Amino acid sequence: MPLKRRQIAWRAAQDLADGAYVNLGIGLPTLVSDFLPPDREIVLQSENGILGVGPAPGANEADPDLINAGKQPVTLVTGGSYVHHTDSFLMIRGGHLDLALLGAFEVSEAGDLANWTTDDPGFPPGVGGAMDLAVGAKEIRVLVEHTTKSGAPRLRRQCQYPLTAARVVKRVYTDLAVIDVTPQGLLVREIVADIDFAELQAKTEAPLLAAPDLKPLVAPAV
Amino acid sequence: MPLKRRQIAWRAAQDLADGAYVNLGIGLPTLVSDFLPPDREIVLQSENGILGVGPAPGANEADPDLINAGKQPVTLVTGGSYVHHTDSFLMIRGGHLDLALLGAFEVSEAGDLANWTTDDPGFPPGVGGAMDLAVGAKEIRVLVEHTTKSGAPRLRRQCQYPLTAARVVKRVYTDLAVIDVTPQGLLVREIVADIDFAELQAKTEAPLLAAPDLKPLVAPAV
Amino acid sequence: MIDKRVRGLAEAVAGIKDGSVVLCAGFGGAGLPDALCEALVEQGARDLTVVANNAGTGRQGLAALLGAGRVRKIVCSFPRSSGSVVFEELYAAGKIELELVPQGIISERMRCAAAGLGGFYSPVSVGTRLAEGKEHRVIDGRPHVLEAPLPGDVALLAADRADRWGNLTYRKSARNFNPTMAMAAKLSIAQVRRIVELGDIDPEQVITPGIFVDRIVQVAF
Amino acid sequence: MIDKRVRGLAEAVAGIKDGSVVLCAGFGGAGLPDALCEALVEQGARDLTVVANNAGTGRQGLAALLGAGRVRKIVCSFPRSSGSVVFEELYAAGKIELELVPQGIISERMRCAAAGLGGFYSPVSVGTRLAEGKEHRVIDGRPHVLEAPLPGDVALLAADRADRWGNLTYRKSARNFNPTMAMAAKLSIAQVRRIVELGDIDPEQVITPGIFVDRIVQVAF
Repeated sequence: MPLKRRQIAWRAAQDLADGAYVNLGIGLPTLVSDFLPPDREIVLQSENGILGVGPAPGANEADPDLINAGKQPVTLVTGGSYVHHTDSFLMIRGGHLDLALLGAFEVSEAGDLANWTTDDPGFPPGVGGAMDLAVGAKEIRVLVEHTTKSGAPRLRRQCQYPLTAARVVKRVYTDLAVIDVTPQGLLVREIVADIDFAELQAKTEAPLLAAPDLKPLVAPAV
Repeated sequence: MPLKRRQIAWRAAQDLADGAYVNLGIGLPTLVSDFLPPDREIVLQSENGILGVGPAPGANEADPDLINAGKQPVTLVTGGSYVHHTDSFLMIRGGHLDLALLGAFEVSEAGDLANWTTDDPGFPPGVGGAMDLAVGAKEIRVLVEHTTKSGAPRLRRQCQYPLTAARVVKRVYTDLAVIDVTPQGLLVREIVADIDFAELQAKTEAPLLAAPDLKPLVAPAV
Repeated sequence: MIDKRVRGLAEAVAGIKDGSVVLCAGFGGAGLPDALCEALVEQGARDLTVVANNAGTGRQGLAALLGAGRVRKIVCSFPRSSGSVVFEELYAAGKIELELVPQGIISERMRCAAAGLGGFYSPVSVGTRLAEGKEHRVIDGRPHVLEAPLPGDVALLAADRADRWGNLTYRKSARNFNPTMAMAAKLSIAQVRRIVELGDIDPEQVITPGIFVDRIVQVAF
Repeated sequence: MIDKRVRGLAEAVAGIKDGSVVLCAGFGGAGLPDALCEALVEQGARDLTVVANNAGTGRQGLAALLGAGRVRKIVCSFPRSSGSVVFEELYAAGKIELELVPQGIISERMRCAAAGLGGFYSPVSVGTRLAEGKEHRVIDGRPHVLEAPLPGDVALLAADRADRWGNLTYRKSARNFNPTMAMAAKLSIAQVRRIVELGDIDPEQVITPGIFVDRIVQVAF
């Protein structure tokens, strides 16, 4: 069974180190905040000047002055703080974040990231903080469904969509697998139980390598 | 009678506009803070992150954490605030100060300023914030004794000492005169009563022009 | 005496000229100078270039200024959001020019102008469409692009507290672009929730020192 | 659990390597990490490059580090001040290299490194001896010089309050270079007067967020 979106987020959350400073991209990555391991202190950063983003507020407790980069109401954890936008992007661009978990349209086998525009002529383009995050955090990991709704692969030899940054992605969490970007190519670390490696390759444009200790990708029903 | 140092400071203080943001250089310019016209609010900035420097503290009231750029204990006025060094120099370099009143070794007829080193081989050089201030404040005025102790002129055709910045000084207050740097040359606006224009010129290397409304330079005994 | 309080919104935006570059603060729904934007519609300045992270939502604030046809060009990181209908219509009709800039680079370019610097080299956008036409330079083995300062003629700001010297504080994530825009414009105007006595704001807690602020006006928002 | 408190000064400076670039905060007598400098003498690292506004006074703190012969080079805006006897002796004897940098440019170059940028153009020092050998460029009719980022391996800081996440506040003009140096070094170490409970520092009043701080140690100073 492919993972559901919340399960992808759960899986990515399991890899977060105690004490890590992490930015969560809009959409699927934002769900990671629901699954932070309770035995670790992980500090979430938001582009709009929050260090220490907490859970969504309770009903009627939302403060319009306290929102995350996705414009959703949030809270601040104990120990958190506020900075202005320029200092927030100093954090982002200057290598101060241990990790950014980002969404993507496509990732190439070299780790190129395309996550800002699909060139849809019906919409004006928007880049937000995607390019700053992609070159600035110490490590970039991507959360994405393995294929588009029409079945087209998102893990490509080369990205078809305009790049956000070249050679930056180190790991990809999909609904089917956990895959590392290595100098040798895409290395499958974990795969869901009910598809085999050949099926995974069929859904992936870039060639895949199997890790010697390839493991099952399992996630609880969350 | 030439003005005393405190009288030069008094004279410079009379020209400060209500609401002006002003940086006072180390030495003679620092004395200006003793003569701020009481009917005007003038905000003094210090390089080390103080906006709204107040008078020296009373005896036994000095706080070692509150010093000015000359490392002397000061106070903070009501409405003042603190910033870090980088923001302080953003203020200085970014044209946010209306005026910097600086000391000098020499000023040229073109407004070149030499105030950071005399190349004395006995001492290591120090530049501090002199170059940042000289190019950054909206206007630069200099307070200086008209000649050196040995009688050499400080207002030069060209500076003999290494420059701090070229073509920045707009007005010079000395113990003998108030002189504007104009496209036509040095224009004497005020002169002390007991010397005449020829005597002033004799103490000045650069040629002087007399303002049509040349006035006496007078200062109270302060 | 320094007193940056003005009597109302009309006085707050008085004198803003046609063709001005207007820095418009806020992110999402927080820290938006909506009242000032709407006053600027009344004031009438046109042919404006607006710098803002988002391109307005609904019909209020920046969207009202856009909808009134006063904005020739917008410099923006993320123009489209839920409710950015006014911008989307103008864009589709070719009635507004869009300069898309990464969010951190908009902010850093304004700071560069505020700091009196001539430009900076940045690794952001290298190898992407947004770096096309920019000067490139390899520094310590890493390619960079040259980014130019982005100064404003006017900044429209929203703050929480102010005193008559123009010292400002903000609440939570409503701080966002406000402090940088305040520093980067020749004329900085803040709508504020509360005006307090001089000295009521702890000197250690001033976020935008008054030197960067020219006019303050109290409004409910 | 994030806990940046260390047990004492020796642990605070443990692991600093020979040849490190050490950013040393403070201006005049305020905000000086004297205890950390003296601990670094005990620790033994040598061949250091120190970045500091002043070159130490008396025999304590930075002057002790200089006096112990551990500093190969100092990057400084104003090395000489009343009491800078140790530095002056080393300089006269040719035993220390001096790179003189305008005060605002030292600070801006460290911020440039902290912000992940490759360099910036500045009008400061143009036409002076300190611009000799620098790349020049005319921007909008005004000459500028190119300034490089100035990152540190280590920052030695002095703050007032800290919590276990490393959030810092300062007192008055003791803030000075501390926040910028905290951001510009790979390893940032703060001596602090008081360690308070997490949450005791108002989130709006944190001056240096804990992300920029690696170790804190409480000392009386």
